[in-house]
Parts: sequence; C-alpha cells; structure tokens
Amino acid sequence: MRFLLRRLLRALLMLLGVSLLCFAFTQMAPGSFFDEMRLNPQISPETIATLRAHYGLNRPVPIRYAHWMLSLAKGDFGYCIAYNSPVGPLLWTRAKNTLLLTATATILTWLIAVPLGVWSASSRRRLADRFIGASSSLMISVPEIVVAVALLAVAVRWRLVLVGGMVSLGFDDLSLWGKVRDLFLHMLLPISILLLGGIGVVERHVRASVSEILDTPYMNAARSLGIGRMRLLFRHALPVAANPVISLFGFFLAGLLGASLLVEVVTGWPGLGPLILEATLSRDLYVVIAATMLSAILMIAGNFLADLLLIASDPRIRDGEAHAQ
Amino acid sequence: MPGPLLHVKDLRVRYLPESGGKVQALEGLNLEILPGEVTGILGESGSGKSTLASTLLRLLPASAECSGCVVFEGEDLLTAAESKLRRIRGSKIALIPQDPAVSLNPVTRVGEQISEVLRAHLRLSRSERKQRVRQLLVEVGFEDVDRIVDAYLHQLSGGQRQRVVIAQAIACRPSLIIADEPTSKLHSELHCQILALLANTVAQHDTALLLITHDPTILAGFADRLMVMYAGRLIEQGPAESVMRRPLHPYTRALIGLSHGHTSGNRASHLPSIPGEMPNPLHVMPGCRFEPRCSEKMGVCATTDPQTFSPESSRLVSCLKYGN
Amino acid sequence: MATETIKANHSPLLRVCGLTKHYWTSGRVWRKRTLFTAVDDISFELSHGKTLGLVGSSGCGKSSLARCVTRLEGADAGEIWLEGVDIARLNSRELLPYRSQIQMIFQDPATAMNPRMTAAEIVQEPLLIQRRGTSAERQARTAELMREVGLSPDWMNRRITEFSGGQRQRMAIARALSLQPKLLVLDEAFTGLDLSTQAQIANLLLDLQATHSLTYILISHDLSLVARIADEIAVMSAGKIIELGPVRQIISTPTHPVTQSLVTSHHGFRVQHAAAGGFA
Amino acid sequence: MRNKTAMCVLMIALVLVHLALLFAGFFAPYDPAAQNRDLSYAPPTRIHFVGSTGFHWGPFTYGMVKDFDGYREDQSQQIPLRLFAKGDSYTLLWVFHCKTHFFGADRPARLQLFGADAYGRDEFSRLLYGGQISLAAGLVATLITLAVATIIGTVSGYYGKWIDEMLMGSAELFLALPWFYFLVGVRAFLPLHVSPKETFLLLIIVIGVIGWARPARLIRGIVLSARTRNYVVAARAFGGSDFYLLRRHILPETFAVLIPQATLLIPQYIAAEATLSFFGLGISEPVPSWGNMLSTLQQYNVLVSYSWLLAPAGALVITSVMYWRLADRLHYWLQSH
Repeated sequence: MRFLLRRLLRALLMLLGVSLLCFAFTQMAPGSFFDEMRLNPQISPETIATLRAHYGLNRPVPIRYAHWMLSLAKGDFGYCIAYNSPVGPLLWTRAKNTLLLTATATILTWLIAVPLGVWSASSRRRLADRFIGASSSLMISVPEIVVAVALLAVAVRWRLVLVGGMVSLGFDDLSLWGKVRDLFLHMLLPISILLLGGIGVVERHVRASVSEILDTPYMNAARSLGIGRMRLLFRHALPVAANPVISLFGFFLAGLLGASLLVEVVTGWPGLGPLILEATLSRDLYVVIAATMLSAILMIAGNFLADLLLIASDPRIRDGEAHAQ
Repeated sequence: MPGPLLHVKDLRVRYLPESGGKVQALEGLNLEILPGEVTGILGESGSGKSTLASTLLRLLPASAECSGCVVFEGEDLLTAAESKLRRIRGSKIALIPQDPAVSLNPVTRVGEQISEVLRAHLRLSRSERKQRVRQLLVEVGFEDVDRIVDAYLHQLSGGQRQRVVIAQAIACRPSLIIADEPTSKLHSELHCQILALLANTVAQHDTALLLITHDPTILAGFADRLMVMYAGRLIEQGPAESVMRRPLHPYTRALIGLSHGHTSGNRASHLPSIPGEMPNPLHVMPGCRFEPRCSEKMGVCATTDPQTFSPESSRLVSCLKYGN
Repeated sequence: MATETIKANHSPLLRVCGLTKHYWTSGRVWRKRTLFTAVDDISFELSHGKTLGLVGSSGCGKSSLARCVTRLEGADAGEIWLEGVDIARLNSRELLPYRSQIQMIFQDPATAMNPRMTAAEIVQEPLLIQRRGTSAERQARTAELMREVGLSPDWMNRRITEFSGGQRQRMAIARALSLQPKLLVLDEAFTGLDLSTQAQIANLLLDLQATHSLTYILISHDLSLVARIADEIAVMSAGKIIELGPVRQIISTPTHPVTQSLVTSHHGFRVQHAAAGGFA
Repeated sequence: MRNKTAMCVLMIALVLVHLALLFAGFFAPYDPAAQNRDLSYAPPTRIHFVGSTGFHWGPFTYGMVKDFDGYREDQSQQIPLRLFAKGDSYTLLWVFHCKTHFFGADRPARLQLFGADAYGRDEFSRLLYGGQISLAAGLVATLITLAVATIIGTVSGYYGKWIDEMLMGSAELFLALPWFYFLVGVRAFLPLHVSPKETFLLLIIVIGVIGWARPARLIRGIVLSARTRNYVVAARAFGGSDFYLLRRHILPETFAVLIPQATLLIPQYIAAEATLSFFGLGISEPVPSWGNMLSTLQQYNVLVSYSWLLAPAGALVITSVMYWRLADRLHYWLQSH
C-alpha cells in the first residue's frame, strides 16, 4: 500500500514537473505573437493591452500557471491565441487515435515478445535461441525510420495493405464488420512497423531476466525437487522475472510514443504525431506544448499502470521490502 | 544385509571454464550409501563436496562433464533420461541446498512451494495437498502453521526458511536426502535445532542421509559412516565413531585436530593448523594431493598416487603409509 | 590533566567512554523514521599488546562499534581516547595522522580489495595515500610486508583474483600493517574461511602481535576461536556490552543468559545429543 | 577464437566506414551540392566491361540521355573510368584544398553509383557527405550525454542525501518524458530558419542533453555500490581524500558502463538526428544528411519509382547494425571479465 501511495505521489510530482516545464515554454511562446502585433501600426497599444488582459497575460506568473492548470484539468489544454480557440478538442480526437495505435501495438508486442523471450531463455545456446537472438538484435539495431520507410515502400509498391489515413473514404457507410475490417487494414502497416521496433527490445529484456533467474539457486533447488520444465518456466521463473520486465515498461513506452510519432507521420495516421509536426512547422506552439504535455500524461499513466502490475506481481514490493529496479 | 541404496562407481567430474583449462573437481570417487544410514562427507572448501551433491542428481552446470556411474535402484542416473530423472528428483532423492535464503522462490507463498513438490510427484487432490502441506509444516516444528503457509520468503527468519526447505525435501518421503552444508549459513545458535530436526526426521522415516559439511563437530555422534574428501578425492572412509576416534589419514587427523584445538581454550600458544593451501585444481601435480602439506610425508609421496588401502576391516584410506 | 593520570596509572592504548551510535531506519516518504540505537553507551579499556574479543550474534551492534572506533563513522556521543587523544572529536583533517594508528580488517577479503589492482598496488595503497617514501622504498616495504604475512614477494604483480581466500586475508593484514598501526580491528576476519585457514590466520596474528606488540579488537560471532586468541572477552547484545571479563572466566562461568547460550552452542551438537539420548 | 575474428572484422569495418566518411571529399566523385537539372532522378550509372568492340580490361561507362520514357545510355561513346581522377575541388579534413578524387569518369558521362536525386545531385557523394553530418551528430551528442551523465551520476551517487534525491527525481522526470515528442517540442522553439551549421549544433546539444537521465542513473548505481565497497571504505580509513577515492577506485568502475553505453547511444542518436531531419526539423537543404536525404521518400511516387534513393536507409542500417553489434560484443566481453 505504501508503495502504491509513494508511486501515486511520484506520478503526481512528475505531472507537476512536466506541467511546469511545459508552462515555462508557454511563457516563452506568446511573447512573439504580441511583439508582432506591436509592429503592426493598425493595432493600437490599448488594443494589445486589452487583449493581453483578456488572455490574462498581465497577471502574475503563479496565477497564470494556476489558470493554465485549470484549463488543463478541463481538457482545454491551453488556449490557442492564433485560432482563438482551446487546443483540447483538436487534441483529444488525435490522442484517441494515437492511443488506439500504441495500445494495440503494446499489447501485441508483449504478447509476442514475452513467450519468445521465455522460450529463448529456456533453450539457451540452442538453435531456437540463436535464431531468436539474432533476429531480435537485428530488429533492435535497424533504426525505426528505416523500418518505416522500407515497409512503406513495400506496402505502396505491392499494394498489400491500405496506406494513408485511418479509414477509407466511405467508412461511414460500411457495416460494422466492414468498419472493423477497414480499420484493421489501415492499422496493419503502422502496427507492423511498431512491432518490428518493439519486439526485439522486449524479447531481449525478457530473455535476459528469465535466464538470470534460471541460474539462481532457487531455480536449481526447484529443479532438484523434480518440478517439470514448463511449470518451472512459467510458474517459477516468469513471476520473478516480471519485476525487471515490468520496470522496462516505462522505457518501452517512451520509445513507443516516439516511434508512433514517426509511424503516424509516415503512414498518415491521424494521431498526435502529424499534429505536433504540422504545429511545429507552422509555429503553432500552444499545440506543440499541449501535445507534448498530453504524451507526457500518457507516459505517466502508463508508468503508473506498470507500478500497479508490480504490486500485483511481487509480494516483496507489497511489503516494502524492495524497491522497484 | 540389504544392498546399497546408492552406488557410486569411479565418478569423475571436470569443469571446462570459459577462460580455458580444465578443472578436475572429482577424481574417481567410489562410494555406497546403505538404506537408512547417515553418511557424513567431510571436506574443506574446494574439496569437491558440493560438486558431489549436484552430480548425484545431475544438476551440474553445462560447463561440466562427468563420467562413471551413479546407480540408484538399478538405474544409472548419469545416463538416465531427463524425464526419468525428474521423477526421481524430489521424490526418491531430495536435496537440501546450502543457503535457504536463496533457495526459495521470493514471490511464491511457502505453502504453494511445498505443494508444488507434492504436485510434481503424487496424484493428490487440491485439498489433500493442502492437508499434507500443513502436516509437513507441523512435522518440521512450526506452531503457527496458518501464518507460515501464506508467508513469503522475506517474511521468514533464517531458521524458519531452513525448516521450509526441509519440509520440501521430506514432502514425498524420499529414500535419500542429500544435505549440503545445511547449517553453514545459519546463526550458530540454530545449528543444533536444525541438526536435531534432521536427525529426528531421518530416524523416524528410516531415510538415508548424506550430510556434507566442513565441520567435524557436526558429524560426531550423528553420522554412522564418515567419508573425508580432499582435492576431489575420497581419502578416507569408515564407521564414523572409529574414524573420529582414530583417524588414519594424516589429513583427517589434522582436520579433526583443528576442531578440538578451537574449543579447548588455552591462550598464547599456537593453534594447531595445516600449513599451506589446497592445491590449485587447474595445475594438477603427480603424486599424493596432500603431499605438500603433509607432516608425515615420505619420499615416494611426491611421485606415487596412493591407491586405496584397507588396513583394518570396514576402514578405507588412501595413503601410502598403509601400503605394503 | 585527567588523561595524564590515567596514562600514568596503567596507560591503556584505547579507552572508550559512553560510546553511542544511532541510526535512522530508512525513512522514505510514507514510512515513519525510527531511531535505532546500534551502539548503546559502551565503555571499555584496552592496554597495549592485548586482545579484546567482541562476541555477539549478528545485528548486536558489534560492527557498528568497530566502525565507530576506527572513525569510519562518527559516533553520536562518547569519547574514544587513543593514547591520550580523544579522536572522536577530531575532524577529518585533524584525524589524518591518527588514521594510521588504527586499522581495520574486513569480513570478506574479496570485497576489501579492488579487483583491478595487483597485489603490490593493494599492499602499498596506504603508503601512497599517506605519501610515505619514494616509489622504490614503497616497493621494498611491500616485499617485506608480504614476506612477513607469509606471501611470496614473487606474487606482487599478480591480480587479486588469483589469490585464495586465506591469501587475500593475509594481504589485507599486510596492507593494514604497512602504516605500522598500534591497533588492529578485525571485523569477522575469520568468517567464510576453512578451519585450517582460520587457524593459520590466527597463528599469523599471534606472531605479529608478538613481534610488533600489536593490540587487537577481534570481532566475531564465533566464540570458540575468539576464546583461543583473546585475553578478554566482551559479549554484546542489543548494542550493549552485557558481560566483560577474562576469557577463562567468561567460558567457565558465564553469568548472563546470552553468554550462556553462546558458550553452550559451541560445545556443539554432541553435547545436546548426549542429553537427548543420541542416535548412533 | 571465432568471436575474436568476428570482433576484428567488425572493428575493421567500423574503422573503414569512419575513414570513408572522414575523407568524404576524396571518395565522393562530385560536389554534393552541385545540381544537374538534366539528370533529375537519373538511375545509377552502369559500369561495363563488354562493349560493342568486345571485352575491355578497364571498366567504362556511357553518357546518359534523357528520353520521353526515361533515361537510356548513349552507347556511341565509351568513357573509361579512372582512379584518382581530377574533378570538383573540395577541402580535405577542412584544411587541404584538393581536386583529386578516388575515382571518376570523364565528361560528359557522370559516374553516379547510387543515381541522382530530384536536382540531379550525385546520391553517392551526398551519402558520404551526409554521413559526416549524421555520424558527427551521433558522436558529439553521445559525448555530451555521457559527460552530463557522468557528472550528475557521480555527484548523485557519491554525495547522496538530498542532492541525490533531487538529481534522481529530475532524472525520473526526464525518463517519464516521451523524449521524441519533447525533442520535437524543443525544436519548435528554436528558430526554423537558421543556418544549417547552427541548426546542427543546436540539434546536437538538445539531443545530447535530453538523454542524460538513463546513463546518469546507471552511473549513480555504480558509484553508489562502489562507494560502500570495503576497499573504498578501507582506502578512506587510510586517509584517502574524496578525489583520490573517485579517481582511483570509483570512476574506473564506471568505464565498464560508459563504453557500452556510448556504443548504444551513438546509433540511437544517429537515428534521432535522421528522424528529425526526415521531418524537416533537422539539418536543412542543401547540406545533406541521411535523414533529409530520405525525406523526399515521403512522397509515395518517389518512393515507388526511384528505389536508389533508399541508399541512405541502407547506410543507416549498416552503421547502426555495426554499432549495436559492437555494443553486444562489449557487453559479453565485460560480463565475462
């Protein structure tokens, strides 16, 4: 319980830190906007002053921060002065798409990588292990951008899957099954790219921690008691290996979000990625900050989820005997 | 007289470390364990006694090679199929490992870990298993069984952990228990308790016990037979009583002398000790392994490998002093 | 001065008065910090060339006491008089000259030496730190020290990983001796060694004591070996010295129940078996 | 033994790649910025040994002629390839002005091993020059990261207490940042149109600084455990100063982590730079980098029609795989020692 509270507190502190960081950026941002206005002779200084007052820019920094946090809590994610509208609504639909992509990719990655890692660790130095090891190190070492471009080239050239966007043009007219199928076909490419990037990393970690545990005295002791191989692996080794593997989750998530930015842009998936990129190129800084903030929130939430899993899997942490990592 | 329970013939084990070279850990061991008998194996660190324990159950690391045979119930364990071996481990031969703190799974409840052994070897229903686990915990001297069943490793003290490990070992009523330094990682105050528990259990179920230790005081009055190991060889064996009272090999004599030396407090004079160190297993010299440290060495000792002699009935010793 | 009179009377090398050391248990955000007294108002005296055995079960505070006496940790209260100087009050700069007078030998010699260094580098490290002698002099001194503890000077350039446990402990002793200390604190120096190696090291310590008139504090949970080497034994339990006296007295007539259990547990299993009827 | 040979081959290959990139001017036959509108998207030049007059010992090529349905070779004139050919001038190692290239072909033919891009620039030459930028970005950013990480990790691990709490708290914060979003975000605040050199520097610094948290935590862990080792405690008991302890006992321990970390970070940072440039947030035209060379592939028709423009992707894969292999080998080597 204590661990949970500590982790919750940590997550909140982290949220505070990230928000402060992002807020500091927002403070840097609007200056230029009004500076430009000031250069315009048609806009009187009074108008600018009123505008500043309207957006609360003449108030002290802590109040502005509170204000910003409030808008964050409301889901507005700050105010885009250029468009005169809150950033939130724009962001939410995009974030949902990103979430759909990354959550699916995460689940699939772990579903594939964990058994592979366990299998690899249990058949150490044999053919299967060598093969899995070689392919996962290849997967890790090929940069994501290359994977993305190469898969895209294959997909575009041979028209294997649907490329571009998230749904086809007549999506709304399709039956439910048709909709699912359409979405699936669109997801296939971005998901494959993310899987190719992620499986290697997770498989390696799982293999490393399981094989470390297979060498421990208690696994030897369990073997000496005549417990079967499968039970040994999945009932004895895997629960202990879960701790370091779950700790990897946060790191994995950071990589995944970065990769999904790339993948979304390359495959035209309407997620946070293209949005933040367009915003960066068009200097729409509020959107950039809000998207960064949102992705940070996603990560913190993911990490917190991992902490919950840790508590469920490791009694030592429940009793405050050991710290994660 | 019944036949031996376990028969080890010419057992040789060597490690091939990655850094190169060969480490001869066991060299031509011959021994027999009779049913229901307590056999003590005495040796210092590096004598190969722990290697022996894991070889008997074929739990050696992949870098080890072994030859010879370990016959148990008419089957050679060194060549038996893995599935056959799995059925023997834990049910017919059980191992009590050295350090209970690292020999139990840290994230599984103690009760489940004992029940896992029952599950692997016996066809019992869930409730029967539960019943048995509680019974076993009582047997190894726990009073608050309810708490222990649901406890995790980190919630137990050192002595409790060792009791749990013993419960695992005796769960399927094996005919042989191998205990590898069962008390070396415990507080000295607990040694007696744990040894008494072991002694009681084996006596009650007529189990054979192979007790491996570096401390002669543990074996005195407990073991029926005693074997002394040095540098991967068995250098002396015989009835415990007679070996302890009248050791034949100079090494045994020195080793038993050490333990007496410590207890009889008498300041300012030197403690009895054996000069030198165990030979490096990477560089094997000809002749008797103990020759460089031996106080009674003869000229031939440096060049001739001693065979095993039997200077009196039921005593065996590997020392040229007893050759004729 | 008071200390002068004490020195004149029976001149103890070390006099510890009311030494106390507290630890805060790890107080993370949600856990209450609790005060734990590891060393509780301990006083004793030790004269030149004598050996004090400090015995107690693990967690009784004997290692904390050792670390306080060697000033690896600062004590919270109390005085540590080393030949008329209270070293408990010195700051790290003032302490430097006294550092060489007290040396410590650690439990596990494998962790007490940097595995990247050679035997010679290890043995002469204190000399190097204290900037004593030229490098040739240090080299010569190293050879001498190694010979003194029974190691061949030919091994000077070997790495520490090539030495056995007993040899490492000898090397640790050589390193501690390099600064010509007066007091050597041995914290579980025999634990984890074979009986014969224990005896060898014990004999080495006795020889060194005779030639250099060294004073030892010998910390162990193993009463039998301590009883063989020490002049006096202090039994510790829960941070306090519960019994202190000459070895013979402690062994033959232990008064405190903790001492009694320590003494009986060392007469071994045999005793208990004899009482229980035996098995053989 | 087999491992040793593999390691040797790997090291030699790495050194060769770096030399090729370092002497890019010499190995590249053309100026990377020189445009040639007649050869827009020209395919790789073919090298021939057999012509109309039979087999030739020396390889030769033909000029390229643009047709309504693409490029074809003008087989009227065989143009021999030369080693150490004179060509565009360049500066070698930023100092020496040279005109000699490793190989080339006489005009009007152009020896474009990997074809040409939209502006008719030689892809192979751009690949070499772009590699300079990409690798330099990886190496320098890694140095920055490790320097920052070593300082913070050592201070945090050695002095502990509130400094440690504070530094490791901010490390956790940095680890919780989805760093690529953050990178893009930070980039958004840098001026969009600055000179390529400044962009390069800014980019490297940002990439380098963002990555400090993970290695800093590793180093802190090592310093923390080293600090409590008995030999460090012993050295303190001999009167060793903090500086001595750090220098003699603690920092050497961290090298075992720093070196594999470096080999892990370099390919990651190369990829990060490439990705940013790919999005147009990194180094901008006309300066080539592997990332911005790939960015034309965002157009599907280019991606489908001009496969030779994937060459920078191949170069990225090769360098990246080599570095990861090195990291792997070092990891095992350090584990077994």
